[in-house]
Amino acid sequence: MNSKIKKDSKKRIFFDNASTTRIDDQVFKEMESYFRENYGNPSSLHDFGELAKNAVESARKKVANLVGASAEEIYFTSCGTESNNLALWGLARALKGKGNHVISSVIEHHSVLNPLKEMKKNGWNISLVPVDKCGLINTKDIENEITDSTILISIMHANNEIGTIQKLKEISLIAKKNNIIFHSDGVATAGIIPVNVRELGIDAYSFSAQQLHGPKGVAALFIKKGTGIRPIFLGGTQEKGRRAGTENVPGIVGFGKACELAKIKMEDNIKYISKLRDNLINGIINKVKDVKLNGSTTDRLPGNVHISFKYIEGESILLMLNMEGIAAASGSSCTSQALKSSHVLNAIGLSPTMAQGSVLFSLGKYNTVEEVSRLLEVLPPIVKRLREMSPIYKE
Amino acid sequence: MNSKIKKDSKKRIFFDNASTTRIDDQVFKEMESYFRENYGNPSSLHDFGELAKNAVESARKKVANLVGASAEEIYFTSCGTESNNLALWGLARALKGKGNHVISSVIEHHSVLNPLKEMKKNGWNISLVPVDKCGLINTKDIENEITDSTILISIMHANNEIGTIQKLKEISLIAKKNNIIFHSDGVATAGIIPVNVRELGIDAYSFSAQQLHGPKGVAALFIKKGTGIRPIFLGGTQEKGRRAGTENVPGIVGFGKACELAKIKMEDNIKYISKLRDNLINGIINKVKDVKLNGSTTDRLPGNVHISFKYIEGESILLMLNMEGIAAASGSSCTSQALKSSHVLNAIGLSPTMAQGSVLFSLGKYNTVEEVSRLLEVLPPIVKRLREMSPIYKE
Amino acid sequence: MVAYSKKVMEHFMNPRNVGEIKDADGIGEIGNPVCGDMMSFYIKVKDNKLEDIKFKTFGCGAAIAVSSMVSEAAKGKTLDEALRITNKDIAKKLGGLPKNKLHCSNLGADALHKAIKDYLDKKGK
Amino acid sequence: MVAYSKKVMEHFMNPRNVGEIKDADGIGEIGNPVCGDMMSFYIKVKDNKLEDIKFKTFGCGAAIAVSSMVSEAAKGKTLDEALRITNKDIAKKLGGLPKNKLHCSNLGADALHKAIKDYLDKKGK
Ligand SMILES: Cc1ncc(COP(=O)(O)O)c(C=O)c1O
Ligand SMILES: Cc1ncc(COP(=O)(O)O)c(C=O)c1O
Repeated sequence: MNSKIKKDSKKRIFFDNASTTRIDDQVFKEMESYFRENYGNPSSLHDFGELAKNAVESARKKVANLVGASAEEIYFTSCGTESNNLALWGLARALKGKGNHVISSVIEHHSVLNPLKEMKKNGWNISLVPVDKCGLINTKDIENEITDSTILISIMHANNEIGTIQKLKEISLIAKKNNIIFHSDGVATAGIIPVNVRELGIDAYSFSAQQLHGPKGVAALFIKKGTGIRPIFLGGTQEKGRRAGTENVPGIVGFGKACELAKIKMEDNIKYISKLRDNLINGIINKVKDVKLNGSTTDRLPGNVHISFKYIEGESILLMLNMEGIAAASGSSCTSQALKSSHVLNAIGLSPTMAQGSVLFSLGKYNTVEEVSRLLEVLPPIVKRLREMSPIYKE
Repeated sequence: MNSKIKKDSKKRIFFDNASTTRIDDQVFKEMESYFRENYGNPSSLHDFGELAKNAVESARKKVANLVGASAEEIYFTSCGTESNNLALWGLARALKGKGNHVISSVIEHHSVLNPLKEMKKNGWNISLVPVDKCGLINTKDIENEITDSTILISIMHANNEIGTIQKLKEISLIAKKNNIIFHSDGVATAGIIPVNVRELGIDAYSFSAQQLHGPKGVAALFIKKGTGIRPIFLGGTQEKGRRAGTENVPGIVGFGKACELAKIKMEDNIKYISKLRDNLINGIINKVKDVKLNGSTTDRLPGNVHISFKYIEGESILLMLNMEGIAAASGSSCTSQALKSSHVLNAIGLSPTMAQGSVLFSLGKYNTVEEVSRLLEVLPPIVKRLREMSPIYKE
Repeated sequence: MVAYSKKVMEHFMNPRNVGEIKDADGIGEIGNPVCGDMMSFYIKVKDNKLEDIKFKTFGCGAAIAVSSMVSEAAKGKTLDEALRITNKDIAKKLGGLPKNKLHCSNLGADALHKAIKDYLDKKGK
Repeated sequence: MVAYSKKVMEHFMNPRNVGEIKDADGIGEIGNPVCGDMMSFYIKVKDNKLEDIKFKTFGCGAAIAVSSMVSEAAKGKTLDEALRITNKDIAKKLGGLPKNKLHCSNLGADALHKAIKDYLDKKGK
């Protein structure tokens, strides 16, 4: 093992862009002055405050523009989890008079599933539709769950693990026809593939800066004009009373810049990253036996390479890759705090062994052909070593 | 009016440290690499993740150290408002089986008062104790409100407007004697004056980075070990499940550094800032007739100068000061989004005219003797001009 | 930060016609410090025209700018013309006012009209 | 990030005694891939001592390091001594294990003991 590579941070390879992304230098540059000089509170009645306020409002336009919304429909939050919690609790409570039934899916992020679980304890009726082997929802399943008391549908745009992109437009038509509010968790999607909330017919959309080469600690919830929502945090009048608390001004400025860059470069990035992805997928399939690509071959995020390696376990693969300076993720139970394998992998019907042997390589705009080549060099011997150690391996 | 001063950002004078503070250069420097190179997600199983995780845990120690807590008792949030909302909702719901009565005060920040209002609508019983003319709570009033169903007392440490510091130790003794959980909003206090949650006998304490020369977008809630609390955000297992969502790593790192610096320099800063404060108070009283210092002369934050100028209104004072490049705040109704004058000023029995004429100059470690002199030069003519315009002014 | 127009700031920093008229023909007072703003308008009338206007105002930037603009807009006008000046005119002339400050423009026009009515009442006697 | 000790990482990267023993005197298998980890221990016994030990493991870093450490700790020991090796011993020898990985050390000791019992059973027949 080449420990030099591990030590040299410049040479470390980040194939874990689904967990977070490296900030774009231009984004950081844009933020800097709002830390150091223009540090005012946007609510304040002086130049420091005005500068901060203007910066927030200018960022709001850029963030809105990324998803085809108007600025007044964007509410800043602190993370994707907050956006999802605000959407679910906020919309459901605002709609309480109309009914108590919410439809979502089995492959949502925990920041959707866990609030729904809690809502269930509080008397809400929750239906989770299944997915097929590729992770795709059959929109008929949603239609079948609708009752008179259905007030909210929440379906994620693209799955953060297996990268499957749902058919939101079809779902929104169903929602509209039945007069149901439609929220989508776009944390894994916004900034990666084109999103237009108007064309998609969405009422609320969560997305986060750190997933699109922006800073951590800031995210947004799009709420369509005229849609009622109850706040979670109460306090000051920030964000029109829907999200109290002093604004994270530099974070918001960075989010704005990151959205602007993501929008401008979207097509180029998709082309570039998809090509890397396909090279990596093909390379692994050619070089390693007994592997399986999880997710969809057609409706797939550009950077998503989710592979199961038969006979071996994900955490040990990650550790060995890490010794080579390569960062990736896994849906193995051993890598989770709760020691449960990924609910997404269970939902697509992956066998427990294959779920244990899953690795997610998530690619981004900063990855290179050389990095993919290096992974393809390093990965086969690691798999070989671990398989030789495995009691269930049969050549 | 000298518009050169306004334009030159270096020469602008910031006397609004109660609204937010300028980041310390050392804090910014510490954060930088966690934006640009060590951008990993602390939950990830590789070096990027490990670096981020270690940074968060090292910051947690520093943050804990500022308030005399242990690291495992610190939970990171996104702002003071979130810490207060989490404390109130979280503690109250955890204690629901024991009773439904909460005691707080009339001068709390809106991020305490507004959640309490909402709790009232949801069946909780809320008592707000009054304050005296200096903004001080009579602890007897708290004692008198206690019933068998009292589960929680929430009293702010120092008031962000008039700077009055409450006698937390006395209150905590009462709480303890009656087996009641005691939360304090320390957003205006932590990093400014010494705080030791053990000595003070506090169970939960909110404080925020942006108030102590740290970054915006990060705050903390101290929760004493063994104290039950229900989370607001549900999702991942971050912060031991008490606050889901990917950690704002650079923000947390900056918060840690800011706490460390605040702790080291506390005594010096207090001495330095109190002297500036006293110079400013005496200067104003000497140079301007018909003014009143609000708050307490003894139990007062080192940087707080809260003055009412008779016959004139706060917003116009702020605007004229701003034209001179000086930033301050006011409790005037005209400066508030809701067009209500400060509830704190009403609570200390200030007449409506005097509340309208209030200005808060809040001083910090970056202010200088020269800046105070400049304010004392500029302020009297502004007051004179506005008084000459005022229909209620009598010489 | 209150987003005042340049025009508002210009009138706020250099208000026209500040002062009192000792032997005013009409005086209009409106508002009080409790609700935030207070304005007093003093007028001199000659040949049915507003020969002179002065004001004193306790209040925010908008209140002072509105007072100034009202005095400027009304000076030299006939009483009828002056009575037809609306809060909307004033807000418009000032390049707009922030939403939560629109009430200030009401006060300004009302105070002027009160002063004119005071004059007409006195004359009527 | 799982915080493994240096010792764990060293055993994980360079595990001792990996493999099978074709004509093993005893075999112990424990766990299954469904619950995350699976270990197979093979032993050769001579003069009541563990002359040789080999293992194969499917599992996380801790599971592999534990297997390696168990094999190293038991090799050359008498059966009685080997039966007295506990999961705590192994975790300790490894410089500790993260809390949520402690179950791996149980598996390691159990698999070894199972192999010894397999040998004793066979011998007893
Ligand atoms: C005493 C006090 N508590 C709570 C808060 C809320 O903090 P934030 O606006 O950062 O959420 C503030 C804000 O200034 C404050 O002064
Ligand atoms: C699809 C999806 N939704 C929500 C979240 C939650 O975001 P955060 O952890 O930033 O709060 C994530 C996090 O990765 C995600 O991938």
